[in-house]
Parts: sequence; structure tokens; C-alpha cells
Amino acid sequence: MAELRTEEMLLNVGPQHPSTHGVLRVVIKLDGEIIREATPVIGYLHRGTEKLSEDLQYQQIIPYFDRLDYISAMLNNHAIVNAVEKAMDIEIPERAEYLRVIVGELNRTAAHLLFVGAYLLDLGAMSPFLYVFMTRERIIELLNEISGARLTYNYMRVGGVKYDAPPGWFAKIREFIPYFKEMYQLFDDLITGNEIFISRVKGIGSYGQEEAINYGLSGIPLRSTGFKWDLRKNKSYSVYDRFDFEIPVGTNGDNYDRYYLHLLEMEQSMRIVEQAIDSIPEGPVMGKAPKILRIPAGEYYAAVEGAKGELGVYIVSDGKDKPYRMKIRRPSFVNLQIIPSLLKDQNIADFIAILGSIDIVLGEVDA
Amino acid sequence: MTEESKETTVKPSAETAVNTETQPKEEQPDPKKEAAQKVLDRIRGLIVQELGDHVLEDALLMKHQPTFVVKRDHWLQTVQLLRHHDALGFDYPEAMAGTDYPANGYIEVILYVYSMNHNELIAVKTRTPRDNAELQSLSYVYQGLNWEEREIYDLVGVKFTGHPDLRRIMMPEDYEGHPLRKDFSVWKE
Amino acid sequence: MFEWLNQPFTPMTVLGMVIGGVIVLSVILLVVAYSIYAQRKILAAMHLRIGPNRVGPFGLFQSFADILKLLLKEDIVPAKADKAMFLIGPMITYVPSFMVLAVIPYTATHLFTAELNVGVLYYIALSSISVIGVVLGAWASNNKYSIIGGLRSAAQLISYEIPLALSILGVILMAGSMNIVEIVEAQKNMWFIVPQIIGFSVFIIAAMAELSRVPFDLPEAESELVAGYSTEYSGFRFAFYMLAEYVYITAMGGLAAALYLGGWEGPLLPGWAWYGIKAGLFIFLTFWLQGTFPRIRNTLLMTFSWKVLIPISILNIILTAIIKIAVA
Amino acid sequence: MMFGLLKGLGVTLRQIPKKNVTLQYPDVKPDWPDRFRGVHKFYPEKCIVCNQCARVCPTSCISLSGTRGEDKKMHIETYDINFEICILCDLCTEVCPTEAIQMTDTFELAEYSRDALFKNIEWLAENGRQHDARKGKSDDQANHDAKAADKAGEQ
Repeated sequence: MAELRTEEMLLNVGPQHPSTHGVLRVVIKLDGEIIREATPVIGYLHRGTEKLSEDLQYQQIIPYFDRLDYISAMLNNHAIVNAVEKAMDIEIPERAEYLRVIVGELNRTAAHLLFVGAYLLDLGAMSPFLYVFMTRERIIELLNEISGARLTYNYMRVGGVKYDAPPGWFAKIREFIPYFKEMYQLFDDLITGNEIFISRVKGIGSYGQEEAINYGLSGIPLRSTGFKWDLRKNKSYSVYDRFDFEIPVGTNGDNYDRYYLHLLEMEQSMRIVEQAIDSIPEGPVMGKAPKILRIPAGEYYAAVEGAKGELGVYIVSDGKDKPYRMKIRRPSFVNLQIIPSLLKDQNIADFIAILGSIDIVLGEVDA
Repeated sequence: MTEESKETTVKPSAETAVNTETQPKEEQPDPKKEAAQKVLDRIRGLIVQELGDHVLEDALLMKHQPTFVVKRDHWLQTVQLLRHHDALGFDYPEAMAGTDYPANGYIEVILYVYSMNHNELIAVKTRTPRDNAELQSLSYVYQGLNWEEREIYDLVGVKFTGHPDLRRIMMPEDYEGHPLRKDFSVWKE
Repeated sequence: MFEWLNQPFTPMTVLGMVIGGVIVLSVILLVVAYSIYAQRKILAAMHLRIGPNRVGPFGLFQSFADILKLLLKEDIVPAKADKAMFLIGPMITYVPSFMVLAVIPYTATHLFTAELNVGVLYYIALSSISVIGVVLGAWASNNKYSIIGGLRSAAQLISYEIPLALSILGVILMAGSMNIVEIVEAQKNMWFIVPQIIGFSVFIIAAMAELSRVPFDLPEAESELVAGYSTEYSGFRFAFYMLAEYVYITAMGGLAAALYLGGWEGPLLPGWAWYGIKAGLFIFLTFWLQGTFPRIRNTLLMTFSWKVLIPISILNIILTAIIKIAVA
Repeated sequence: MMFGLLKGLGVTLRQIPKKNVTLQYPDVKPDWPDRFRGVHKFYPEKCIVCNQCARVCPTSCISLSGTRGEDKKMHIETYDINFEICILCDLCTEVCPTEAIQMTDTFELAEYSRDALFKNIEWLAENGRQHDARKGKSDDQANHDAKAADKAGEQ
């Protein structure tokens, strides 16, 4: 019998594909159903935030940061105001710090919830997505109430936050927490123990600690390897050092760990929120900050723990009211780099499971 | 490198250094700053000891941030030392950025590396002339810098020699110009 | 009570057959339309949503609006597609799906349905033709996602036909007949779900896979393969694929009711109502699973069929045979 | 082995009798909180043409012009917001010293043509009138007071 002629097939996944979470495109070379090579192509959502920032005053940049990782805009807000405050040595009122922590952790929970839902949707389960949206909606409503927008909050200011909490807001959070716990249990029952789900995620897409560090991964993709690294603890900023919370870590660095860490982190975030609303001090929410912000000439780098990992802002200032150069270290962008090596020699059925577990948002990847 | 460009690469470092170190001079010694100075001195000592005096152009504090300005030709060598030396062990690439300084005629590439063992963050930077901007690629030292370098190549226009896959990353393949350069304009004359 | 097979071939009987066929098909189309509606409402209820509610009261005419929309749409054939095959594909899938309905005995009098001596065999044989239409359509689309979906579909449907047939074999052994009507009548004393519980479990799993329903919806796998084999289809050809899928769900529900749940047997209510309830249970189960489970991994899919389901179903046959001999 | 699957089935089944959470959107409108940032409203009589809103706008979507009237005060003549590029960031209302530009809870911006997204002074003023009528003047006043209080807190 003659040798069977086989060919590699190039499959273009995206930019319009239901599971690439936006406009990511991955060109995969297939040998049968085995991926031989995967090349991510990005830039379809590139809006040039860094270039735009060079023409904007610092308070004008904040709405642009909302649109990076648009599902955790509060944390993005925190990244930019934190960077400017660190550079200018601005002290902000305690109450503002607490409010930042509360809205940030609520938003982190919302972002993680969306990951859980979208990941399960990638894996073909429809219901968790809608349950997630039910829960997330409550958070979004809380954030809407305090900031006036559902997604792009533009809530934090250099020197504090824009609004104090409206009356009854903390009470609403207190009401939300038991509801969240109930829903958390529901996700745990519905998803975590599901044998079909486990068979798709356990032991798949795993990498080691050293590889993760060498790739510069941060956030859950790094913690899933068992490396305890969370900027909230390791380079404590804001008032995170006053709260008692854990950094959950995984063991194998596989899809399952990444999924489960999202659940565990939500629990910890709610713990922080609970403590913060119990101990929030009274006082103003806006400190003393100059009307026109001018960072002294020099170079500054400051990072916060975003929903996807280390969200850093590097500012080069020449002393004017606009940055000379701004570079945003986007965690999704860095985390996505590990995809080609993870996908190599995997079955195409695992493609979506691996890609989804890295938890990227294309607004952030492309900036 | 021409004689002229060499001169321009050396000069302005002092200028930026002066800018950042002016503020807290009169005050009492800042403990944060002193600690940073200690780190700076220790690492500078190690670099000089291993690679010699000539690799460093400057070592300064950028507001508590130890920053080393490395000569362009020793860029890869220095970063490799930072990565692999036991007493340094800067194993985590945090951020990398390129900045265009048309007034000074160079492009500066800065790399923030973190040492997970020693809990130290340092910045290393180097300069390359604007026209024919070229640097050794670090993507073999830190795999995570692969895309960062591609981004700098795409947006700032620094060619990284030895990079495995140096293509545009944000802009289309056939795009002309480098948007983050200061003289870039979308309006074609 | 028509004895179709034994009647002389006269114009009157032909007319009767045509009328009977049209009635059965319209009833089935109605059932399909409302099972799609039910699917959307059930899933909506599980998601705490409202579901379709705009077309007609409670959205009752939603499915007809959808069908109408699909029929009015332009019939697009991709430029690089193999045109003849592309056009034939949906028919090949669709026609057998209606043909299998001939042996589903929804009443004790099996009005308008054939009392075939090899009913079970007829069902399995015809339903396996459908996969050819799927593969053909997928291949003719000249789309990579379609090809992967089509090949997955072929592999899956062929693999799961075996445990399906083997699990039914247990029932055939119990009843001693391949005639579905006789199988139902053999369940007068005890539904076969009781002695055939292992076979029933295998049957349900294999049936879900045969129908490409969650968790075995790999051929379509919209989050991986966009829409699998039907990616390039639009308009009424797409409607044919969808219709075939839902007709098969109804038919499989009917088969499950007949083989394991005692068919039209039941107190008080008329036979067809009992039949509808039992088939409806099966249909509800498919939607319930759809609302709960993620998709299974495709490598596991094959392993599961060949290494788990087939041995279990063979074991079931052996057990059934032993019991049968012991009882006799 | 099958326990996890059955647990999941139980979860979805338990949801069926629960109350729906979705709104029948076009019939039932969502109820936005006071701070909600929707399409702007504009009070021409309050505006002092200080240009701060146009200057602070990150997307430069506001353009305005005014003239000096008889009473030596500036009066607004044209005030346009281009909602193709407006990102509803609220910075303009934040800097406005006279609260002439504010935000309403109007959130539906879909139009059939791009030109229609270019809202002029009349449209914005009308939107303000409608919003005030909808909310009730007292309500709006309360909102305004709360905002003023917030502003005072900021300084």
C-alpha cells in the first residue's frame, strides 16, 4: 500500500470567533486534530492608549484606562491614580483608600465571575454564564450606584475618589454578601464537581513555576503554579495591609487550578470587602491635590494587582501636565504570550479550554 | 556607532539624574531612599566586578528606584548577568518600554526586572541612536520579553537583533512608521 | 385501524397513505416546533429568564416565525463549495429523519404507522443514513470548521450507534421480537426500564450522542467550531438540518418510550397522551442536560464509547440472556 | 463517579420555579440611580461660556461658541456634543462651575444616521426639560444639591 498522503491544515481562529473573547486571532497549524503550531495575532483592538495619553492630562487619562480591561475598570482606575499619586507623593484620605479597596474588590469579583461564566460557555455549558450574570449584575448595580456608570466607571481621581458612598450603599453590600455566598455554593455544586468539566480541565494546559516566571506571568496564571505572588500582599499598596485575607495558590498550574483560583479569590475579595465596610473611617473622600497635575520630571513605575495580574503604569514625565511617555504593563498582554508553547501538540479540543483559562481581555491585550 | 552619536548618548543622562534627585535634598535622610541607595551600590558593585567598569554609563536613583544605564553594546551581557548571577537573580521581567527622545537623538529602552528571591526591583536601560535603532534581543533571556520587544519594534522602531520573530504586533504588517515616535504623524504630507 | 402493509395497491389506499402521511408529518412538525419552543422556555426558566414572549401569546408562535424567517432567507452557496453535494447534504440528513417516524407506534392502534416486523432494525438502519448527509454537507462546504465538525460527527455517530444498538438488543431479547408494537405489548406487566436499567442508562447516553445533544454536541460545538458542519449553511437548508435534528429528538423520545417505558400503556389517559408524556420526558431530559452540562472532550468521547459503553452493553446482553434462561 | 453530574442536574432543576430576574426591556425601563451618567442635558441660561468643559473633554467632542451680550456677560450661542465620540466620562459636568451641563438618565442613543448623533444646543436643552419633567423638579433639585454637596466635599 502506498504511503498515505497527509497534509497540515492551517486553521484561522478569529478574529471573529465565538471563543476568542473579543478580536483575538490565532493561526493554528493542525495535523489531524493535533495543534502543531499556534501563532496569536493581536492588534485588532489597538486604540493607541499609550499614544493618546501623551496628549492628555492625567485626569483625562482615567476614562481611557476604564477601557483597557473593561470588565474591571475600577482596578484600572486604581492603577493610574496610584501611579500618579506615587510619583507626586500625594497622600489621599483614608476613607478614599477604603472606598477604592471596596469598589476594587467588588469589581475584581465581577471580573472573576465573568471569567467563570465565559469559561464555562467556552466549554459548552450555557447556564453558568447566566447565573454569573445574575450575580454580577448585583455588583454592577452597586458600582453604578456609587460611580454612575455600569462598566466604565471613571470613579477614582488623583487625590481620592469622585463620590462618597451614597446613603444605604454599605447596607446594600451587606445584603449582597449572603447572596454571593449562596451563588458561590451554586457554582461550586454546578461546576466544580462536574466530572465532564473536570475531564476537560484537569491536567490540561499546565506549566511550571519557572516557566511562568520567565514569561513574566502574573495574577492567577502565575499563582496557579503554586507561586504565592500577589501585589496586594507582596508590594502592598493602598490599605491592603490592614485586611486579613489569603492568597490562594494552585499546585499544578493547569486549567482546573486557574478556574478554581478564580472562585477562591472571589471569596477572599468578599472577605476584604466585608472587613472594609466594617472598618471604614469617616472623613472626606478627596484629599489635597493640585488642580493641574504636574509630575516632576523623571521616570516612574507603579503597579497594582489588576483582575488579570500585575497592572503597571510606567510614566516618563518632563514636568508638564501631560506624560511624555506612558507605558502600560497589561497583564493580559504578557499572559497571552505563553499560549503558543501551551498549545503546542495539544488536541484542538483543548484549544479553547486552554485559551479560555488564561483569562484575557482583548481591550487590555491590544491597549 | 558614529563618533557623533556616541557623544549624544552619554551627555543627557546627568540631566535627568539631576531632575529627579533635586527634591528631597535638604530634608533628613529618607529611609526609603537610603535602602534604595544600598541596593543600587551593591548591584553596581557586582556588575562592575563581573563585567568591568565600562559597561555602565550611569547608575542612579529615580525616586527610590535603582536605575542602571547600560552601554548599548553590553545590553544583553548585562541583563544576562542580572538574570543568572546567584547574588542578583533578577528572574522576573516586569515591564519593558521604549521612549523616543528626538531632542537628544536617541531612543531609550527601559527594562524593569524583579528578583523573586531578593525582593528587589531594578530598572535597566540603554540607549540607541534614533536612526538605525538597533539593540540585542533579550527574548532568549526572558521569554516574556518576546512580545514586549515586538511591541517596541512596532511602535517605537527599535530593531532587536536575534529576536526569533520580529514582526509588527499591533499595527498591520504593511504599516509605515512607528506611532510612538515623537515625530510621527498620521497626516501624510 | 389500517393494515397498510396488507392492503391492495389501489388509488384509494394510495390516497389514504398520502393523507395519513401528511397528517403524521404535520403532527410531527407541530411537535417539533413546540419542542423547540419548550426548549427555549425550559432553558429560560432554568436561567431565570423569560424566554420567547413576543410572537403571539407567551411567544407561542415563535418557532413558526423562526421557520418563516429561515425560509425567506437567501439560499447562499459558497463560491468554492461543491454545489451539487452542498445542496443534497441537508436532504440526505432530513429525509431519513422523517422516514423513521413510520415505525414509532404512538397509539395502541398504530394509526398511520407501520407495524414493521423489523421496526427496531429499520430505525437504526435509516437513522444512520443521516450522518452521510452531515459529512457530505460538511465536506462540500469547503470550510475547515465544517470539515472538522463533519468528521467528528461521523466518528461520533458511528461509534455511538454500536452501544445504542447493543443496548436495544437487551430489550429485543426480553421481548423476543424486533417489532416495536410487540415490544410494547411485552411490557404489559413490567416496563423494561426495570429489568433493563443498565441497558436504559447506556441507551440514554448513546441516544444523546446520536442526537448530538449536550454533552455530546461536538459536531456543532459552537464555541470551538463556530457551527460545525452547518457553518456555511443558511436559510432553508440550515432549517432542514435543524429540523432533522429536532425530528430525531422526537423520534428518539418515541423510541425510548416504546422500548423502555411501556409505550402507550398507562391508566386513565388515552394511549397517545401517555405516549406523549413519556416521549416528552425524554425530550425534557435532553433540554435539562443541555442546561446543565459542559461539552465532553472529543478524545474522551471515543474512549467512552469503545471502552465503557460497549463493554457495559455487552455485559447487559449477557445478563439479560442469563435472566431470560433462568426465568424460562 | 456520577455524583457531580447529578448535583449539577439538581442545581438547574431547582432554578425553574424561581422568579425571573430579567426585565421586559422596552416595556419596562431600568431604574437608574441618581448618579447615572447618561446623555447630557444643558441649561443655556446657566452657561457662562468658560470653555472648561470643552477643554477637559478627553475626546474633544464638545464644541461651543458664545458672544458677549449687552450686559457684558458671555451668552452661549451654539453648544454641540458629538455622541459618536463622547464617552460619557462625566468630566465636563464635573468641571462646570455653574452646573449648566449635567447628565441625565437617558441612555438610548441608537440612531439611523451618524448625523443624528450630533446633538446641538436645542436638543440638549429639550433633553433637560424632558428629564426634569420626568424626574420632577424637586427631585432634580435634590440631585443637584447632593451633587453640590459632593463637590463641596471634594474641595
